[in-house]
Amino acid sequence: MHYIKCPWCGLRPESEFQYQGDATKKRPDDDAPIEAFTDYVYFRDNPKGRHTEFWHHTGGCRQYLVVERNTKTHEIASVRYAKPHEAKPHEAEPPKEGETS
Amino acid sequence: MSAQGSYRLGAGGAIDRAASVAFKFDGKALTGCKGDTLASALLANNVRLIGRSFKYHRPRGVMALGSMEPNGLVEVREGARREPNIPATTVELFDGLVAQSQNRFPSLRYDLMAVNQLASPFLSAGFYYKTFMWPASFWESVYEKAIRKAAGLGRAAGDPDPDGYDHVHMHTDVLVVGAGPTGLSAADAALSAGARVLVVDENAHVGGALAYEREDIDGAPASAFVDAATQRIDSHDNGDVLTRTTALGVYDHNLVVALERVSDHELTPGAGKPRQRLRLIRAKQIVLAAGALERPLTFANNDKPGVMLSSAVRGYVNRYAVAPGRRIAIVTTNDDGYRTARDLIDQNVEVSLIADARDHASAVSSEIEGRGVPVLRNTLPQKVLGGVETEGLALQTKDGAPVADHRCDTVAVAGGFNPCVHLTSHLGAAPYWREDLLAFVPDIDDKSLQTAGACRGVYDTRACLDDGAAAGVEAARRVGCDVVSRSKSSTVALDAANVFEGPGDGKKSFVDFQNDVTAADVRLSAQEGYEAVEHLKRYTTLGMATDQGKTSNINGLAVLAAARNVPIDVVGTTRFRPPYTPAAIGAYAGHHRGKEFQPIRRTAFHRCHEEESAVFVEAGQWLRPRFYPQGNEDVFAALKREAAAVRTSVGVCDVSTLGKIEIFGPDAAALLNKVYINAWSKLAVGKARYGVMLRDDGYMFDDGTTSRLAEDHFFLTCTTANAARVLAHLEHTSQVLYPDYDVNFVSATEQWCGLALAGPKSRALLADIVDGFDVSNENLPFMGIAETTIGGAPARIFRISFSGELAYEINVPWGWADHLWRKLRAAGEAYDLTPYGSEALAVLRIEKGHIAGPEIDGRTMASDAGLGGMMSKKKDFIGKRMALHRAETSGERPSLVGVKPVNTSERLRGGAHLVASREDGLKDSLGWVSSVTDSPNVGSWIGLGFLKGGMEQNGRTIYASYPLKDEFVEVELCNPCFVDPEGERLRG
Amino acid sequence: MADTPSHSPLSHIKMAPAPQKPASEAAKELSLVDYGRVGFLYVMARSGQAEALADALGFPTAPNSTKQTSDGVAMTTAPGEWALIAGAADVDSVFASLRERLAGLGYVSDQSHSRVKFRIAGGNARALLVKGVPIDLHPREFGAGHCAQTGYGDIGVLLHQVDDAPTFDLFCYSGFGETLWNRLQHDGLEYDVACHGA
Amino acid sequence: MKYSAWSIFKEGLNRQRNWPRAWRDAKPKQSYDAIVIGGGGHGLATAYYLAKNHQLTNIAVLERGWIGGGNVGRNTTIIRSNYMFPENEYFYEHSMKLWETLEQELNFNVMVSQRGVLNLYHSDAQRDVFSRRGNAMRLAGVDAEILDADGVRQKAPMLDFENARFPIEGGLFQPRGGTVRHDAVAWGYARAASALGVDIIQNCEVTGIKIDGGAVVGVETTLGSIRADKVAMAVAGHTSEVARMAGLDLPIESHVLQAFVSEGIKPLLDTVVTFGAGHFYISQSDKGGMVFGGDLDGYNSYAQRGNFPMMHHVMAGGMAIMPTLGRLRLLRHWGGVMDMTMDGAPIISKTEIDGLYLNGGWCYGGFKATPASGWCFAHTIANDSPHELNAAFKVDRFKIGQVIDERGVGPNPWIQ
Ligand SMILES: Cc1cc2nc3c(=O)[nH]c(=O)nc-3n(C[C@H](O)[C@H](O)[C@H](O)COP(=O)(O)OP(=O)(O)OC[C@H]3O[C@@H](n4cnc5c(N)ncnc54)[C@H](O)[C@@H]3O)c2cc1C
Ligand SMILES: NC(=O)c1ccc[n+]([C@@H]2O[C@H](COP(=O)([O-])OP(=O)(O)OC[C@H]3O[C@@H](n4cnc5c(N)ncnc54)[C@H](O)[C@@H]3O)[C@@H](O)[C@H]2O)c1
Ligand SMILES: Cc1cc2nc3c(=O)[nH]c(=O)nc-3n(C[C@H](O)[C@H](O)[C@H](O)COP(=O)(O)O)c2cc1C
Ligand SMILES: [Zn+2]
Repeated sequence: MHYIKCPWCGLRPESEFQYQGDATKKRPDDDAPIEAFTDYVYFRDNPKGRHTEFWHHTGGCRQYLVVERNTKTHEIASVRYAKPHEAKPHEAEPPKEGETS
Repeated sequence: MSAQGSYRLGAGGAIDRAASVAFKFDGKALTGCKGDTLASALLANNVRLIGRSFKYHRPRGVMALGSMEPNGLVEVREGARREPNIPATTVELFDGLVAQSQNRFPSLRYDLMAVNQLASPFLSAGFYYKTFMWPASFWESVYEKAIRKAAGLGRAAGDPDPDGYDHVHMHTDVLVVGAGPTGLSAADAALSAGARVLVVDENAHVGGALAYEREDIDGAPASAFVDAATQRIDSHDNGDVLTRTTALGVYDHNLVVALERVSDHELTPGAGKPRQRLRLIRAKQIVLAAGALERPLTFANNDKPGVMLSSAVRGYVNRYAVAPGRRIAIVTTNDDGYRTARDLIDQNVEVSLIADARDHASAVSSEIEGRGVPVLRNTLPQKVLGGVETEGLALQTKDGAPVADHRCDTVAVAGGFNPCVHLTSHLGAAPYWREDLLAFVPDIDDKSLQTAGACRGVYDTRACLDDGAAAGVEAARRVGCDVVSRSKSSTVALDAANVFEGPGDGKKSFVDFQNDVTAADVRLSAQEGYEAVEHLKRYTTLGMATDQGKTSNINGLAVLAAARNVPIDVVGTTRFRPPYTPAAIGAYAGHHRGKEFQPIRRTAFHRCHEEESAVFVEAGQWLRPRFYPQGNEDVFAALKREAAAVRTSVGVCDVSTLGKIEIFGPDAAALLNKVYINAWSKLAVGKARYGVMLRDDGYMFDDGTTSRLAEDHFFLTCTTANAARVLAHLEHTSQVLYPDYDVNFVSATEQWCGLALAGPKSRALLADIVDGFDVSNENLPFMGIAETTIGGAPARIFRISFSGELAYEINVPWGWADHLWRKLRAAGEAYDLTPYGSEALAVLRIEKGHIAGPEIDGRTMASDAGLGGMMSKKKDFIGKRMALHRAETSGERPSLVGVKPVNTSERLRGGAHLVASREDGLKDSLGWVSSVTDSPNVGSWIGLGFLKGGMEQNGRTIYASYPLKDEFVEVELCNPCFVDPEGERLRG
Repeated sequence: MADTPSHSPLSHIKMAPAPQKPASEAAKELSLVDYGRVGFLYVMARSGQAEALADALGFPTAPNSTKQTSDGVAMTTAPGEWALIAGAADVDSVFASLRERLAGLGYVSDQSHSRVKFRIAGGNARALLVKGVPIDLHPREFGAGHCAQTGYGDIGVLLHQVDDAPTFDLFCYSGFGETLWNRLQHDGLEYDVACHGA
Repeated sequence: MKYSAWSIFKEGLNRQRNWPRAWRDAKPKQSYDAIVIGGGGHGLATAYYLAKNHQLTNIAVLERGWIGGGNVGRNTTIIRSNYMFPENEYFYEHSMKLWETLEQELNFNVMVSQRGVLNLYHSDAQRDVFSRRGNAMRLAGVDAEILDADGVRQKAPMLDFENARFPIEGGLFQPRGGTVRHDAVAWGYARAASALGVDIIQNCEVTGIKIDGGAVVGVETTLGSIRADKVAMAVAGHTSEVARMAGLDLPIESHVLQAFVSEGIKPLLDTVVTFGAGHFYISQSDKGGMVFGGDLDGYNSYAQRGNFPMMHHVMAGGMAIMPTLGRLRLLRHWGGVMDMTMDGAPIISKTEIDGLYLNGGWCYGGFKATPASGWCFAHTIANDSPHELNAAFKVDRFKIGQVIDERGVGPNPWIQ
């Protein structure tokens, strides 16, 4: 089970989150060519390895988080808010050896 | 001779002889004692034949101790609690236990299906892939039926499981799996270093292998160490030892799922207790101290009742004071056979012979030989002799010289050890072969998982203690405790012969006992090219039984390696998967079953509806009134009466389940502009507007009415089904797409409960209940809103209509629901106020041509639903470009139409296809009918649907084809709005 | 027919209020109490105003923390968002006053009716809670004054540890109130949970 | 050697000495007319039909591990042709027809068991949606029946008709649907293809696709480089990774889907049951194990294992609809990597590179497609143009607004 260290709520199980897919795609401006929209909507890098993706903490603080996760090992390299917040994040202790997130 | 079994020894054991336990096996009443397993009690009673094998129906008995048992499977308990395929070695004996043998007909001793053995030359691995192909239709009707009936061992209970299960979330610094010497030592060390520690062990007892041995630690019996360590850990605030708890699987990020068998050692669970409890353990560090399992040897008839593992024979004698036989021969490749011999002799059980595959003596072998046991070196077992049970043993020297047959009733087999690497492999790591240990050992160098003790090939108890302590200290250090690392024990080469199989063709030499896979099957598999180890497994089913190859895998690999003529490490292992031992599906489901499958959500008016005898229906997790039967009305009568009341007087309907979201902030209107296809900036305070949302790909997502309560405060409503998704969508838009927007949301679905008051008399009724508010058309026009009070209750009143009638939606805070309902019912008497449910609501909205779930099914574009005109050209909104693009490229799309049968007595059905003629096939289908109702207002069935060409075809007749019921109805295409198309009623 | 809102989704179940007991005794047993509706105000800061708002209202800023203020207990629930628990009787006046004080800083929404409060207390309170709550409740990690927006089983709850008895308050959506209550009652059976009205 | 009752009898007496290898153990040649990447069901079927229907025999299947080790070897074995959109329905029905004669075609018993597939519905609205699908099937000449609750009870009496959270109202039943012995499909196609001259090369991973002047010229592999005029990809969950070697950008995400099997028991369930409202489906294998599954775990993944939340959900779904499962024990569970397209429909297509063909995007339903997929892909490769059955499954449909989104959830494969 993935445990994601929400910058607000702390370490929480996957079941509290709703996955929201690839976070590298940016919604094009209204006047961009249609190819930009089809690319945004349908096409995915889908890497085997590090993937930057959204997890929505629906069962907690309801923040969209940007998570860097390895799609092969499921290891999580980093977690941050999608929308930057000025408020203090969760006491960020240095991750101890063996802690995955 | 003991009353608790004729094979019970006079002394010793960890059983409570004073406490007799009565149980039944195959209908026969027997007695064991407290502390027995079903297996030990059966052996004590000289019941050695306890089941029949899978394919050949060969007689089988107990072979092992604990959860590794491949052979001794029985059905336990009765009725709805019956469980198939349970190893008798894992069943703790309790008073009233009922067990039965399985897979036999008519009886265990005389099983007719044993004729399969005669056919065995033709039932070799994979035989079914090569036959049963002719004639084609015979597979399901004849062959498969027979195969299915023959397959499977036990029977499932026919009835729902009556017992409960629950789940518990646990967190710990260090989880230790296995409470043997290694595990206890690891836990002890980690705990003293300051870590939070949890130990789990699958057995009812602690001590692991030591519980079956007569061994000393530091000059005292091992049990003294075990008890003291357990006591130390368990009594510590930060320590816990859980027995009867199996670590089933290791999942990502150090989640270990463990199963505690809370009540399985009792007849029924105690009050308030679950039968089993799943423990979801999130451990920062895991120490696997799971021990090693002894493996058998492969030789003919090695599956007969009476053939047992050497360590098991010893364990039955030591722990249960049961002699597995009267005259026991031992075949061994290492010193373990001699340890067994020693404990047997000490208990005065005859050891008739030891056949050792090694050519040399060892300290313990000399000791045993010195005590008068005949030892044959360089000797391999060839065949077990006997009928149903073991009567003797045929042997050969390693170079093939014959040895005289030996008479015995039991054969103890010691083939070496397989470290319990299973859990290390759940996340994908493969073990590697150690020639010095003749074993696969874990190759895991994980920052959060360590193995220790016998589980990594350290077999000496003293070394296990040290190894455990080192692992415990290391785990504590990794979670931040201030400790000094200790060094791990080194493994010592096993003095063992490199032998896995005895001489012979292997046709009756079983590798996988439970699945009846022989050495010959393995060789055939290799011969036919199924030589990758995973092919071997799938072609022969090796290792696929309930024991998942705990006894069979390595021996199978050895035969395969020999057949392929490669070293065993080239062959490799198959992958272990969770669970470590089979675990009840009910336990995984936990509390979630039956009605509790998903939580039930009730509206504020739930009790009011109950008082009105509503029939409820599920709407997602919500319960909503479906209709309110009067007398013995059925659903059709009730919905017609309810719908008619709305059209003629006034009805009331609970609409609380609609999603409601308060939106605050200066950018609230800008946000709505992004998510809705229509424009919001100019909506006046105090007004409501209908809006449609699209997905990114341009299809319709949701619709609803949103009101402006203040310049920077909106109140959005959305469909019941999409409520959660819409909130997430708004959050996505504001946090991800447009993080600069200054907006806030709060879900208000349960703050406000809502009733729709609909019908020509709704205004009059409303006027009667509001606290002096002017509800005239001028003051509260269509799409107007009012914030007022009703009998003191704060109320928001929205002049909106789903039914097409003059209608209002009244929202009051949840706690005022009863109050509002009663007030309406009292005042409503004068107007014949009728509560209506979701069925009547559907009638009304279909009559009005309002789209709902069946129309907005994720494949509909706004333009398909006749809402294309709402799309603002002036602004950007989500889905805009894709919708416009698709409209250009995807040709003629079906769009919304109304349909009614030409012959008004005919019935329409949702899901019918619209076709031009009876001959038309799927490719010619022009559209479909999405919603239908028997309209009281129109006087016939009517429907909404989607049709290529849409409303341009108004007036044309085509056919609604429903071949599932052989129905073919001529229908006229018409305006989807069947009632008041000009909208005079709702605006009046 | 009283002109006051009903107190709880469980109003139809008649439950006696908890008997008064010496604290030492109460601490030993496990109790589950339905408080029904309490004052529950949801406060949200405008962009960039979270700290100013917290300063102005004396709200806590650290995640998962709570603070007693003159308006009630404020709990942080999300960046720039708080739940403020006030007495049910005061909620209207607190709401009105907050609206004024929040001008330019943020918004407040009265959510008192959307939630119900259940209280779990006594020696086995944690043993009961871990049957549904996935987070670590060990006193090293979660103590008196902590709060967390999480779930009990599938039902979202705002969890607040009130004291070291330990006493925990759970706030859940009203629609799930009855379901959560039944579930807690069921899960507490093995600890002889005593269930009461407030 | 031809497989038959006679050969079994003969070899039984002959101590099984003469059974030959099921497929030749081939080593790669320097060059082939066509190379199929991926020794799964689709790759092997493609090779077989290339040889059988199009007489292309100088071809090889390159498999990075052992054949059948991918999704064909780990799926829940359900076959059906119960689709609603014509693009899907005709294609899957073609597959069903091929299944019905596959044993004779391959001389290998793949145990096609047409025991019926039953989709439960729980409301009138759901019945209408299922009816639309059932009627589509019937209009396409395919078997389908709509059952009420009593009809369902007859097929599966052990379902919960009393206490279910979502009471059973009825079901859509396809009698010809059923199950197939999954591993045997890979082996059967491999054996038949090998007999026609196809090289089946295991432990040979493709690491690069060589392109010259906009046309494919061969592949790089762990066993060296191999020339080929045509290269066809059929690598399922690894489609994005392999296509990337040719610079192709795809509308695909890889997700993990779990499957579960219980201990073997005597016959309990005679049909395939899907409980969509609970995201659960189940059948019983010929060996006696209850084989069941649910939804995707719901995050991008290339790991062949799942996690606990979905596992829990699946078990709960099982208990909600079949409470007699409670005391049955889970024996094993595993995962597979699914190539999820953004509209849920597959791709069998030419690509923008000459001589490079793409078969993928099978989502969680590609096993039942195996024969038709191989058949159509072979046609597309041999003729450099699609068959009418797969014409709609072109890769560029996403760029031109012609998605085939039968599920209607949009480009979010993780939404259930
Ligand atoms: C749990 C589960 C349940 C399912 N249930 C069903 C079901 O009931 N019904 C149904 O119809 N479908 C089902 N499916 C889907 C179905 O299994 C797949 O869609 C289908 O098997 C995919 O086609 P394939 O057999 O060719 O794939 P695979 O068997 O995965 O074949 C692809 C092969 O390509 C190989 N490969 C990858 N990269 C390379 C490389 N670089 N070089 C060489 N070789 C490579 C892989 O090793 C693999 O062997 C299920 C899938 C799963 C995982
Ligand atoms: N003489 C030999 O050559 C030899 C070989 C092997 C072991 N041994 C002896 O065995 C002992 C080994 O000690 P140890 O502590 O390493 O192992 P152990 O076998 O004593 O203890 C391991 C324990 O873990 C339990 N277990 C295994 N998997 C589990 C799971 N998934 N969940 C819960 N419990 C699980 C087992 O049932 C067992 O109780 C020593 O006393 C050693 O001398 C000796
Ligand atoms: C239909 C089907 C039935 C299965 N039955 C069994 C079984 O009876 N015993 C078993 O151990 N595994 C069974 N498996 C699972 C396989 O052992 C294996 O886990 C699966 O094919 C995935 O491979 P992997 O675990 O090696 O990755 C079955 C798999 C499928 C697809
Ligand atoms: Zn959070």
